[in-house]
Amino acid sequence: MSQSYDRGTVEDFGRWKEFSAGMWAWIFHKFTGWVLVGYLFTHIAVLSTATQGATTYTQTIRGLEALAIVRVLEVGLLAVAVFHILNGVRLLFVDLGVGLEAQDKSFYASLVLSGAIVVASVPTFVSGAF
Amino acid sequence: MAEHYSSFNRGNTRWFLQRITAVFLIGVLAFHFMLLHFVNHAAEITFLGTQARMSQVGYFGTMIAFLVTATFHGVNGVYNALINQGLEGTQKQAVKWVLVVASLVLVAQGSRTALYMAGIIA
Amino acid sequence: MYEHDVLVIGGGGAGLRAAIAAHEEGADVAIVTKLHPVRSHTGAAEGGINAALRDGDSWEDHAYDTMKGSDFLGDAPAIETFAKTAPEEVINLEHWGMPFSREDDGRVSQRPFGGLSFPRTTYAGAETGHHMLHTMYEQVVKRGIEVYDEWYVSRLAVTDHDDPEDRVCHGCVAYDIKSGEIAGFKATGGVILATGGLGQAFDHTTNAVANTGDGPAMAYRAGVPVEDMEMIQFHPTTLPSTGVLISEGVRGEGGILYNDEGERLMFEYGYANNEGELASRDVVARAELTEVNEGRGIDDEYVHLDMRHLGEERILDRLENILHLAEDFEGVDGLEEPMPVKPGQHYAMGGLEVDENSETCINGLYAAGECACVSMHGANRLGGNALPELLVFGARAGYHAGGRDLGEAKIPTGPSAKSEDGHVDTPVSPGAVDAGDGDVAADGALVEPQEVIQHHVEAEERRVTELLEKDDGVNHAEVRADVQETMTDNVNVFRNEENLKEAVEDLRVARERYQDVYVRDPSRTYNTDLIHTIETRNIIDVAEAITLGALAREEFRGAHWREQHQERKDDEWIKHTMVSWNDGRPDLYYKPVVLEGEDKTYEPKERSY
Amino acid sequence: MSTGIQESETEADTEEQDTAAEESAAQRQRMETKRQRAAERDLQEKAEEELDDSENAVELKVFRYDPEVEGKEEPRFDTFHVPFFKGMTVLDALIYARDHFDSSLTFRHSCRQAICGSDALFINGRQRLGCKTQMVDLDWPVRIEPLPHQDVVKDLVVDMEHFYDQMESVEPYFDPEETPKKSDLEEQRQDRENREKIKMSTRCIWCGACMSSCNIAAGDNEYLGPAAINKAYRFAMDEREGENMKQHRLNIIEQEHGVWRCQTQFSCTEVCPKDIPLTEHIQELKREAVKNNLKFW
Ligand SMILES: Cc1cc2nc3c(=O)[nH]c(=O)nc-3n(C[C@H](O)[C@H](O)[C@H](O)COP(=O)(O)OP(=O)(O)OC[C@H]3O[C@@H](n4cnc5c(N)ncnc54)[C@H](O)[C@@H]3O)c2cc1C
Ligand code: HEM
Ligand code: SF4
Ligand code: F3S
Ligand code: FES
Repeated sequence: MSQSYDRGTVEDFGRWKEFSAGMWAWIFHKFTGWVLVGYLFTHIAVLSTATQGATTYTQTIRGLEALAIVRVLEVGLLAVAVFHILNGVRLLFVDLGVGLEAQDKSFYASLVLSGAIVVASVPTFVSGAF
Repeated sequence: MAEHYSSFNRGNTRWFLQRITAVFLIGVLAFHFMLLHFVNHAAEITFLGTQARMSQVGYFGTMIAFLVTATFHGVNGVYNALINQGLEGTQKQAVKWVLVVASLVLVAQGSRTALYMAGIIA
Repeated sequence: MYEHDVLVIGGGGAGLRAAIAAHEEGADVAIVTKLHPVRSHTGAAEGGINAALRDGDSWEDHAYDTMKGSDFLGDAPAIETFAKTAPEEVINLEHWGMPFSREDDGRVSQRPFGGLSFPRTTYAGAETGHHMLHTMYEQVVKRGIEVYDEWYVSRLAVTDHDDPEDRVCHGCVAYDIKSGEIAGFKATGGVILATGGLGQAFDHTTNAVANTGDGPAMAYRAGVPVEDMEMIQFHPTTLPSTGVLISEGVRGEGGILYNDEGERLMFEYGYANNEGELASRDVVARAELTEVNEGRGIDDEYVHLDMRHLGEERILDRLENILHLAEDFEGVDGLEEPMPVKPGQHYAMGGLEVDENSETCINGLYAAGECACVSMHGANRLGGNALPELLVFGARAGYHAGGRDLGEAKIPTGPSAKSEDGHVDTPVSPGAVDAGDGDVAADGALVEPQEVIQHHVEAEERRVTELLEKDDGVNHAEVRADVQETMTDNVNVFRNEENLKEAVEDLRVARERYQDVYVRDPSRTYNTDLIHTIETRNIIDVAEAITLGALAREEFRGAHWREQHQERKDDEWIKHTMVSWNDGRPDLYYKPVVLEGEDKTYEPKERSY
Repeated sequence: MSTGIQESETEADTEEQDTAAEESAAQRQRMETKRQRAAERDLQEKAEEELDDSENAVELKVFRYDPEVEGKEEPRFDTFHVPFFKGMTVLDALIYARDHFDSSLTFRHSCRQAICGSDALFINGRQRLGCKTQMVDLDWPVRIEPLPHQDVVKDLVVDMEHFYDQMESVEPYFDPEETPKKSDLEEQRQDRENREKIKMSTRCIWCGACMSSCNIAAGDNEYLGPAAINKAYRFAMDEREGENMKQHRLNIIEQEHGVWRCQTQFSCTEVCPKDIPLTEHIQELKREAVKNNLKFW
């Protein structure tokens, strides 16, 4: 709603502390969604080296994968994707009107599960880079 | 507020497609991750490997579908998020067309790359 | 200046119904209300709406029950009009989509209620008033009726003829709470007062903070006599700490009252051997207080209302919101333990004198709802009879003001209906501190509508400016608290001469202190300090009229009980107590009760339950 | 003196000039002195209060703002120490503070029993009804602010117009295709199940708490908001209205700023004092709408 004057601390400051589960879920889902689209565009850009010929492609991918930073980012991407998927599933259930009473619990569950999956996958992702 | 309706409601369709694509993406994205990070480690990707996979019609088709749905899902999501922030009028139109063009470019470039990968064009 | 055909002051049940009715007659209507309509106290009504709808029931029975309930102080033409029209009005609500509770066959449910010979109370869960209010507001939106919400009406624009019956009401003066604008409102067809209850004259009440008796006080000062003001209903089941009401529906469904000794008091001590808990409200309220006074109360304050035996399913189905109320406002779980209850001020049977067309003695001025006294409740209102009253007489006010011919009224109004002078001894003289000058100028000097309104707008502006500018003085809240305290101490369920006189004195003191009130908040924006200060004056005026009536009526009838006069005196007291303002000096007189109905005359009988 | 005051004074002036031009200069002078004194007294009393910090008192931190009054045209928090009693609600505490310390403290309230919907406030970071919130259920000190995302008129009073507009934009009135004649006393039958279905949705008291808690409503001024959608649900699901009306109602909630804006944040459902399952109702409408459109495919 439009603000006709500055309510100062009342509206901008510290409000995030008062967010509830559903709001956090919304914020995280948004954030992860954006990261994923961003990645989609970069990903296609990188893969486009395939149009420059087989070697360029292989070298680019290998070169990138050799960088530790890329591996770390990949883990981040995995986290983002896993959360987005799990919370996406949660949202799909909400859309179907299933388990609405447990909406906060299912959000926490998505968080915890994402964490677990990411931790479990770290070895696979970073192997060979360090 | 409630004066103007059209019988074909875009909000409705887009909302529905967002969910349908999401359902599709759950499967494909999981498959994609599994295949390229666990079965074949990303670091061991070569053009040849890619070409081998891409030459299979089923895989090729899946990847194109993946590309299209992900693009729709992602771009539509971004568009929604922007509208939720109260984007109106020309701004909204501008954003809409930028996003439409971006997705078309993305899908075109993606498909072209896929064709290269499959060795159909070289 | 704003101009409409019909102005409705108040957006509660009565006001909304009146506005819709006037609109149906083709009038350009506007509602002016200090609260947004959906915030009106009609929303708090829980129990239900009485109407004779079913086979085996008849409007005649409903009329008789109402007359008997009124302890034969109700006027038959009003009661009969009411009982005949109520079914149609209730069905009308159903047609407007009100979500009534339903029977298996899809028809509107009805349940038993105190004092009724047939289960004729229609209801919507335990939040009947909420649904009724919202349903009607929806219809107002549908019709595009203009609503000036958060406009406080502070004065009626009435001509200055000496005789109130010659006066004409041309509109009112209102104050836009949000901006501080004071404006005149002109009505060419009529002004309908529907400002609701006056519970804030007492300190333990089921009424809202906004129920300050503004309508009665404004019109009283403008010349409309107030009728039977001493008849205040105390509801037997309110929560002790807040006054929040536990609906009669609980007793209707079978809830039981116990004293500290675990006895079912209504039967154990013979307060009502037939009806028990379902006896009329005054009977139950007095029974509870007697228990407390005789040492059988719990914590010396209240008794228990138990509904646990009804079973969870039935409670959840029909009385769910009672559970919430007991939990939120008293911290008690009604499924697990009995609920503490005590009597609290609930309803004003008396109010502005009107006839069965809702017209006052001032031309063009109507009143409907709790602020009016068409005298259908007489000395005691039956549960579930107020909501249909809002519908029936709200609609009649609207139709009449909108131009429909409702026929000649049979109930006489105005000082000319006087049958007898009244007299009470008061320790100090009641009425305005500066009685004599003020509200009324020379006879008939001010008649031109435009001028009348302008005159009143200016007077109001002066008053507001004075209050805002005054720099030091008394905070109205103190005065208000004093009034509420003395009313609850002295003009309660049990009344005696000494205490009533004490109240008259206290009210005099309050009036004098009120001369010095000031509004500390200097702002024009949303100044509730100012609004409450103006309201407090109205509270004093209605409190005084209540006390004078109570002092005058030396008998025990319905809700009114006097220690030295503990019997109903039909020979002497089948008459209405009237108080008129008379230029600042309250004038007490009587007017006969009309017991002749259309085809029969109601014979006073003992009211036993 | 700040410009804020001067502005509002000129405004007050014009208003007064309309009615009593000759008085205005002197009056302004007097009002000015009064404002200053009121401000001084405020300070003094605040100081006194702070001394009286007895243990059985609740500390309230109350948001204050008044565009017209010096010292209040900048939003600030005032502290009040109110004696505590068992069963005290936030509204009780506010009333006490107003009646005993500062009568200019402004807030809406009326019924004291959670039915009029006047006193939705932002209490300790959450939208609640003042009259329905027990002091003991809160962390002390208790912070009380006006509803977020709504324009503040003064102190705790917010402008509800926008909320009302949204409520009224969904054609919130019963409008069946045909109505029996009322003089025949013929009812429109409704089975119990159907009443049960709409029961929760009919409980809304227009308090605005839900709307204030919704981030989408905060970002998109035209979003109908949970309460209005719930209102539409109440009618769309009422079988007495008939199929055509239901179609019409689905069209209303399907508009650009209707149900599709809802991102299932659930805050509305969490704060609703009447426990209306708002998110559920919104979601059900979305599904109805989709089902409805699938029919045409
Ligand atoms: C808790 C409770 C439960 C009840 N239960 C039942 C029941 O079950 N059955 C039954 O039949 N009756 C019941 N009653 C009685 C009945 O609800 C009331 O008598 C009735 O609702 C009063 O309606 P009204 O329209 O006259 O006034 P209200 O609904 O109080 O409306 C008054 C209107 O006037 C406006 N107003 C007041 N002063 C001014 C002013 N100065 N300027 C502008 N506007 C003003 C207010 O804003 C408000 O809109 C109950 C009452 C209470 C308190
Ligand atoms: C794999 C399974 C996926 C699932 C189950 C899923 C689910 C969802 C759902 C249900 C929404 C809608 C949220 C709402 O409107 O309330 C959404 C939004 C979104 N998704 Fe996905 N998604 C998936 C994959 C992806 C991918 C691969 C991308 C990136 C290309 C992506 C990008 C987005 C974006 C940008 C949004 C909008 C976020 C916002 O509201 O700002 N999603 N997703
Ligand atoms: S839905 Fe609930 S929170 Fe929203 S306005 Fe209605 S009662 Fe208040
Ligand atoms: S908080 Fe807002 S996003 Fe939807 S679920 Fe409630 S309306
Ligand atoms: S005062 Fe009416 S809802 Fe709180």
